[in-house]
Amino acid sequence: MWMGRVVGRLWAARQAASLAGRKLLLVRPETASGAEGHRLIVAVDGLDAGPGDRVIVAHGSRVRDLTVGAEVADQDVVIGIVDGHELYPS
Amino acid sequence: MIRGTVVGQVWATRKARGLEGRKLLVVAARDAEGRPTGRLVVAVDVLDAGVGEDVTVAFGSGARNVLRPGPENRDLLCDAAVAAIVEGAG
Amino acid sequence: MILGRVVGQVWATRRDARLGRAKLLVVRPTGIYEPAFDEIASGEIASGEIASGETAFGARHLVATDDLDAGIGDQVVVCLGAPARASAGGNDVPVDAAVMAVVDRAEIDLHALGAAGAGPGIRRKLTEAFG
Amino acid sequence: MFLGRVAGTVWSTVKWPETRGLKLLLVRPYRLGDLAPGAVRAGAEASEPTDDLVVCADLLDAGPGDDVLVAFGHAARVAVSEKLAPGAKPNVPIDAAVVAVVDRVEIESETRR
Repeated sequence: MWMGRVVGRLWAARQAASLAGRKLLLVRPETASGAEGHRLIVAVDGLDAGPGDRVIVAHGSRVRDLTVGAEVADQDVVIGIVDGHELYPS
Repeated sequence: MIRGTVVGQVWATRKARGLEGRKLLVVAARDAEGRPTGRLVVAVDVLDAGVGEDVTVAFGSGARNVLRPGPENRDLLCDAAVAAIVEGAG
Repeated sequence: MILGRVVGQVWATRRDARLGRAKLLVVRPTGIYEPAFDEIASGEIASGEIASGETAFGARHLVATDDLDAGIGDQVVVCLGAPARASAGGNDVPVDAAVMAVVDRAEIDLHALGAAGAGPGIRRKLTEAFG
Repeated sequence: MFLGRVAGTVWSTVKWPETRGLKLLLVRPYRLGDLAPGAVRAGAEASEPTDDLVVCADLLDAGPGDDVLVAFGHAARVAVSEKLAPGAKPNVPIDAAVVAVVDRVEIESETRR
């Protein structure tokens, strides 16, 4: 899994049926140094995460089947909304 | 499945169950646009592909099905197999 | 599967019991692996196993169980996912990579690689790896 | 699997039910170059790993600065499902978990034998 910041949401009127109208979020992975990566991942959300939230995203067909359902095409799934995190001094 | 070019072969006497007598080819993988990614994939070959030939490589259960179709092929300890030798590509 | 060279070993007494006394080898994948495995991850088996590891596999190494007695310096072929678990003892063994072959000889035809469009950097790196 | 260093921890209450109660660590993967050849690494003298942070479930109680071995996918779900009926598929929606706390890593020098 990885931790990321929700920086946006995708509305797609015409989206593949297999996204089943699920909410799609744009998530930017966080790094140890806090450097802003430019990678944005589209993750499907079933926990009602919103912009600005920190979330945990897991990947894979099994993760998708166990959460948002096997019919959903996106295999990056928000599996938790972060309350807090701590980075130990290295 | 990925596309790639056969660039070499691997010989090994000490091998896992299910790989005895199997030919192992080294394939230089290509990305969607057909450009080599520099990544090398070792794949079991039963089609007798030769060095320089363009092939497709199947992974996971797809690879096992290339070697022996059907659900009872979990004993084939490999995760990549040459699935086709590509004549031409559009 | 992944071609690589055994560069080290890991000792860990505090481990998931189902690992048993499996030998753990550090393997450096041959060829360029940045980010590693993403098109291997396109396969269904590896999508869960490795795709999410993309962030991690900038680490340019992987750790695999070994029951073929590969030694440090050996070239090996590593398999991912279900076959790795089967070779390490069963589907409930929490491993995702295992040594599937200890390589006697590996030949890469650098001409074919060049014809396949691999640049000089890739060819040089592979000459090193197969030197 | 890959080698990484425990760099932090994450807590989350809004999550999928099967992941409740799971301890989550932030792990920074080692880049092979960081595992300097010939170096025998116990937890303390680890050098700088990559800038990536991988969130991993942990049942082995790895602590700050520990070196850990992390497995992905099905292996991770098995690792957090201690009591698993044979052949049963674990139903925890995670994809990475600590499978060992490392005592020592020995990396041979890169010179060809």
